Amino acid sequence: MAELTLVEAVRSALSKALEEDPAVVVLGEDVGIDGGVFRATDGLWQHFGSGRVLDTPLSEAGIAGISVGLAAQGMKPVAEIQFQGFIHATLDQMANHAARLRNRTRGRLTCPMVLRAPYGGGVHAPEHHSESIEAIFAHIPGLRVVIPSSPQRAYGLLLSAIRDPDPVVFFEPKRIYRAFKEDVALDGEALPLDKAFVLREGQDVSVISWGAVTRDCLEAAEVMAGEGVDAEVLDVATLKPYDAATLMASVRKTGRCVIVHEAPRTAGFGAEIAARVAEEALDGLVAPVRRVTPPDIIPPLPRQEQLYLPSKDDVCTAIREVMAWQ
Amino acid sequence: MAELTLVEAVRSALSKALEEDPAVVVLGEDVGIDGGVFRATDGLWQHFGSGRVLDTPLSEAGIAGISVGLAAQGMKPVAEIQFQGFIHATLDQMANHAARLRNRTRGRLTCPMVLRAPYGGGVHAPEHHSESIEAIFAHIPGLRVVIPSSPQRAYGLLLSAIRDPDPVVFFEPKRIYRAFKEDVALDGEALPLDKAFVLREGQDVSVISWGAVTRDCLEAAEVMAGEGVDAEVLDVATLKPYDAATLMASVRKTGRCVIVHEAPRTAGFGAEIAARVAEEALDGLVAPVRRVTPPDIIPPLPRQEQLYLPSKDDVCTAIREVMAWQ
Amino acid sequence: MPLLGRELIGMSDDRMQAAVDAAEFRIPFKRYLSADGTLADAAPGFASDRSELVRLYEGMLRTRAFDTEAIALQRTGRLGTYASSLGQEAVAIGVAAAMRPEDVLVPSFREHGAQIWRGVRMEELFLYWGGDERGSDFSGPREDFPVCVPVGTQYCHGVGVGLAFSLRHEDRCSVVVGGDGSTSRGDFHEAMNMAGVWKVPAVFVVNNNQWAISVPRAAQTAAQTLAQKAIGAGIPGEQVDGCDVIAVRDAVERALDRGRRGEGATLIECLTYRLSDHTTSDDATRYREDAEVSSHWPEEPTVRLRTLLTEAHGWSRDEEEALRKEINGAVKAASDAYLQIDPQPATAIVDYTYAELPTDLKAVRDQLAER
Amino acid sequence: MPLLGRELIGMSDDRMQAAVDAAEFRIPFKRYLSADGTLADAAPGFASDRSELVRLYEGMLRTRAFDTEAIALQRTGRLGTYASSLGQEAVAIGVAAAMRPEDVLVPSFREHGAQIWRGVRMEELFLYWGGDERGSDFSGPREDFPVCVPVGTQYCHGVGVGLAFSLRHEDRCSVVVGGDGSTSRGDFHEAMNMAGVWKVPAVFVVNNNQWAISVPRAAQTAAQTLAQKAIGAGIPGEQVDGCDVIAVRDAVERALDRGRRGEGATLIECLTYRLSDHTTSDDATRYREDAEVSSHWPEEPTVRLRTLLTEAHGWSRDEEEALRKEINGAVKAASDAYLQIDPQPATAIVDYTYAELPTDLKAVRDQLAER
Ligand SMILES: Cc1ncc(C[n+]2csc(CCOP(=O)(O)OP(=O)(O)O)c2C)c(N)n1
Ligand SMILES: Cc1ncc(C[n+]2csc(CCOP(=O)(O)OP(=O)(O)O)c2C)c(N)n1
Ligand SMILES: [Mg+2]
Ligand SMILES: [Mg+2]
Repeated sequence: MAELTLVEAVRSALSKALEEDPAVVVLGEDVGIDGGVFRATDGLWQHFGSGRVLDTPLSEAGIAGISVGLAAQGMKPVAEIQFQGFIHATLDQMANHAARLRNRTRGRLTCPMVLRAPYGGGVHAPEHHSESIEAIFAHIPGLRVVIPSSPQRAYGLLLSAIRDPDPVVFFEPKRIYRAFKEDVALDGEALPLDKAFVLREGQDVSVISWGAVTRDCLEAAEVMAGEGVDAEVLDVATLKPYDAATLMASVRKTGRCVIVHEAPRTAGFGAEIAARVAEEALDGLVAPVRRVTPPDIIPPLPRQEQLYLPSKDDVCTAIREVMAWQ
Repeated sequence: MAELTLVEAVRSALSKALEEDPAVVVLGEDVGIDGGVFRATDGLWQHFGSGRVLDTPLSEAGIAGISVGLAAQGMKPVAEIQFQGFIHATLDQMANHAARLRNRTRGRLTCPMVLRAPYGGGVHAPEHHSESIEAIFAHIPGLRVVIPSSPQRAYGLLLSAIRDPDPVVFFEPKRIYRAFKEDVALDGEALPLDKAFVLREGQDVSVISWGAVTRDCLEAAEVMAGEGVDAEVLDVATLKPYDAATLMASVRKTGRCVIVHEAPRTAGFGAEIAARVAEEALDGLVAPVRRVTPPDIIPPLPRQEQLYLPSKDDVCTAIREVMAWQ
Repeated sequence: MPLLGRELIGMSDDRMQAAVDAAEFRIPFKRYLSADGTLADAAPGFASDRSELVRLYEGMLRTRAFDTEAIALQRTGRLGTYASSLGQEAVAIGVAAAMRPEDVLVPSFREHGAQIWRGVRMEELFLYWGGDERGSDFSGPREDFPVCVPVGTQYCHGVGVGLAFSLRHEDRCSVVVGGDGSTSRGDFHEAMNMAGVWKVPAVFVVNNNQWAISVPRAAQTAAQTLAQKAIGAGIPGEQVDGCDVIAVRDAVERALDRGRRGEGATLIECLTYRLSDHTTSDDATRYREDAEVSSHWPEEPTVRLRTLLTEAHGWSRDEEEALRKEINGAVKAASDAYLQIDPQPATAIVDYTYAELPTDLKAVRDQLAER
Repeated sequence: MPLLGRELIGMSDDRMQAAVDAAEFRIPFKRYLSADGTLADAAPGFASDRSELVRLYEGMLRTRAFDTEAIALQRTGRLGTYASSLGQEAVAIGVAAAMRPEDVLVPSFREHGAQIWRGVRMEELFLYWGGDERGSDFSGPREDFPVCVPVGTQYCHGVGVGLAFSLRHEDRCSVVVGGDGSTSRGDFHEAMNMAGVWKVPAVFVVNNNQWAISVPRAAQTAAQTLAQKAIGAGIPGEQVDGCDVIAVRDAVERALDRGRRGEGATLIECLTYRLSDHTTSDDATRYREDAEVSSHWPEEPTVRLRTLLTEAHGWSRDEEEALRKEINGAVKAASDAYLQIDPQPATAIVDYTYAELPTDLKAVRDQLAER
């Protein structure tokens, strides 16, 4: 048991995986001696050596592509893309190869790789450093998309991702890399890749999110508790495939659904959950679904970033709105 | 006025655009002497010369990237990606540059480019030739995403796309490239980039789709008419930004909504429309929304492709299901 | 040895001068068997071994017969779009003959010859091109990659495979094959560069058949050779006559030796000519002259090897006929076997998406199972 | 002239031999001003012109002063993450001085010096690095690209810009700058290759400062020089001492001349050294030795030019002081002006997404306007 930040939990999971499975290799830009620009791989190169932790050239497409080759050979590459804003170049390899190697070869070759990247805004980062494009990956059959929202879940989910026999895209909310600490059992216990987490039970409204904004949702729930509203807060955590059963059960129970994410609204992953509500949980729904998201705009540079990100207040407002329906 | 197939209408629009605006250049793999592998640019190189119609090296990322440079200089590049399955490599340029050059420079530089690609299945094509990933592009702020479903709309919408001052991604449903002919007025009249088309008016259920499957929806509507069901069929046509007003008005009128698309279900663009229904058109909705889509799987190779694609019968089944609710 | 940039910048000032050469490079070209069937003295040892030559000849003829049958099947609606390797058989066979079974082939979509040589059954290849995924679940070289359609993406796979070998200290190499067009893709360069940095045991073979669909070699790149694209990655590049199976095999063997010795990757450009259309969907008369095609027939690889066999090794008309008969029989048998293969169950469209099916897909599968 | 592959394959058989060279290349290296301030005889004309040298010197000092102020602003919480060009000022200034106003600069994120030389105001640059989009709506070179953060993506833009010039028969060139790390990206190669095919008037300048964050040049590529990466694209590549502003300017001028003459693109590798951290977010002591950094200080570009000015042109202490005073005053004034700039209205986050706002965004805008 250790008190860890989210980024420390990521590092602990990587370390555990390197230890337990000789097929695991960590690779990416600056993941070696520098320990990654967010220090997620700090000390791993020193401990495990350059045969297990590889600094790559500045080649995102290549990093994904060689990971496919490594994985087809039974290695378990865990590749880091330095920021999600630079992950687009991997999409060709991820969609056209990683996601379908098993299917194309009827299981003869498989692709047990993990592609990690910090994502999201709120850290006053330069241009192209605040993107949130999880929905794009969640649309690709054959991939898993996982987003932890606490140190414990980061540790357990990353271990599962690495142990999983299929390709997993793992997005780490950088705004909460160091925002808080949590006791993490470093016992190598993995968390399931097909379960949403109920972070707070409640009867009146289901607040569904993932990543850094789950924290704002929890805070909003506390505020709303003061106003007599009992919100249930859910962390989707594994967006692809996602645990619709748990989410829909909650919405059926509360009759109200607020979905919160950091990505632009249109065709974001919130749409998928709302669609599922419209298909499966209409019965008993007492209010329209509300999505709390940025509008369809480019993430602004730091000075106006706060106008873009959904805030605790935005979540409260949405909850109040859906509570107004009876 | 001429009787044209969809691919001929595309060619006519390209020809018209090359004629009317010297800034227009057509570029891509095999678009020159060969006229494109689907013949969408047939004869253009011969007529307009190699200063207007450029065969490029086999470099999708580069095609998108140089189009950004051309467009920033006030040219109007109309680039072809030979199949949508190979468009992933353009995403970095499209999302990180094309979509945001205007925003990044507060309008100093702009990006009036069009990226065309045939998309979708149903033509017994080889591996990687049947994808349908419009939702990925529709999630990117700053882009327009346009998909015609008839020769007339292909002509009018492509002209608008080329004349538009912002980047437009234009996906051509290859299954209906030559499936039927339509009278097209070759008068250079453009169609709006923010309007959904009501292809068939009806009172009982709104059937919403785009691309090749609109044809199956229309046929399904005819079948259902025989069963006494009056279906309204809508073609979204411009997915980003999309005309939610027209779609929601229809759903509010009919109280039932069936969404049909060729892309895998999860986080497909159908989710966005269903989400909007859950937000804005719940009132008066008498049945759960239904999405008729393939499951979350890789498009199968030709022998099993028909198991993947939504069919007229699938649409009928969905309509019958929502009609069962009163 | 070229000077390194870093050494230069620290170069003492008395040696300072306005212009020196930072580096020099040469791209060798090799051919052992000329178009008229003459063998050069410098040819490698196996080129004098009759049985080796017959093996190579047989491989090329089998490839051609396979292509012929595939096109016949396509023309009669029993196969999908197909890419023939007519005129380029020496690349596939030279590559495959140089490799060891435990090496891994990462092909593009025009190396049926290499796949067959390595043990992929012809009916499996027909099955793939016939639109059935089981064709990529082939027997024989179980670790080889399937056909790669997205041009150029395969190079990185080869680097990953080779990197796995070197990380595990295995005495194996990967061999990637691509076309002239594929050298314009960024991933080709990223792959070579990474292979250079890590000295990955990988061999990159470019089948420069002078065309990428309608785009001729000269419109694909201004580089005088494609082999010189290795220079930017700091790995050796070499050009061979790709219609000379001896030169191809020799070059790939030497490159594999380098890889196994821990000296890293190599790029080999094979100069060939695409005698056929790009695929069965293509009509090459739209963009190239028949005369150009005819002018390349005299260079094609099978005739020149047969001339050598005949003139230097007494290859007889009877032997030729017997061989062709055997091959045609085998191809026909494979074709018949292919046409007999039962369809996949409907559930197969779902079954291989993940190792374990997620809930939603399980439900889909159950529905499909009921059909 | 190297032989072309196509010529080779048609080579008559009597010339056939086991091995010839298909092509040969050399990468020249140029330096005119040595680290001790000595000028080579072969130096270009402008290198004897006092006022030209002073202009270059001034540009480099201004760049350094700008960097210093930017870091001070960052350290005091008034600027975002910032990438200094310490030690690499000769690249920015050499490039900018060689360009004409009507040429277009496509920078990466370390060429403030070039941007300022070309007329971008320092307060605009502070504004950009301070997290405000208006900093990229700069005055002066209105057609220049803004800073490019996604490494390597800018090369293709430069090719598009140059292609526009040549399609319109304009007598202009684009100049793209990137780092050593950027040469590993596929788009760098795709860009050079296309520029080669179409003889695009573009100049690619690589500031090889030996590091890409923590990755040293030797781990970035096995190529002996980065200039040789031009060879694969069939364009000339050249290496210069990037701490010699005369060599940089001369090389870029010659490349621009080539471009204007219709001879196409050129790659220029400038050997420099990153004397600072990667950015203000980086701590380079984690991965490189102080001793390495110190060993490069004697090569830095300003001192050697000052030595030349002093020894050959009687540059005085007074002149030096006056210049520094002027520069520091201008930088301070820009910094003050930057800190006075009013924030953008909330609606600005929406306003530039499209030329005309779609319905949904109009509604968002209206809400923001009410704040
Ligand atoms: C990334 C990508 N872009 C485009 C295509 C369509 N396409 C298939 S083959 C081909 C030409 C390939 O040329 P080359 O690499 O020379 O190989 P060859 O066909 O001559 O063997 C093209 C453009 C593709 N399959 N993949
Ligand atoms: C495509 C991409 N990948 C990663 C990054 C993160 N990053 C920013 S600068 C940098 C290193 C760049 O090195 P180099 O090209 O040598 O330029 P330098 O910083 O030395 O000027 C990296 C990895 C990025 N901005 N873009
Ligand atoms: Mg070719
Ligand atoms: Mg650098």
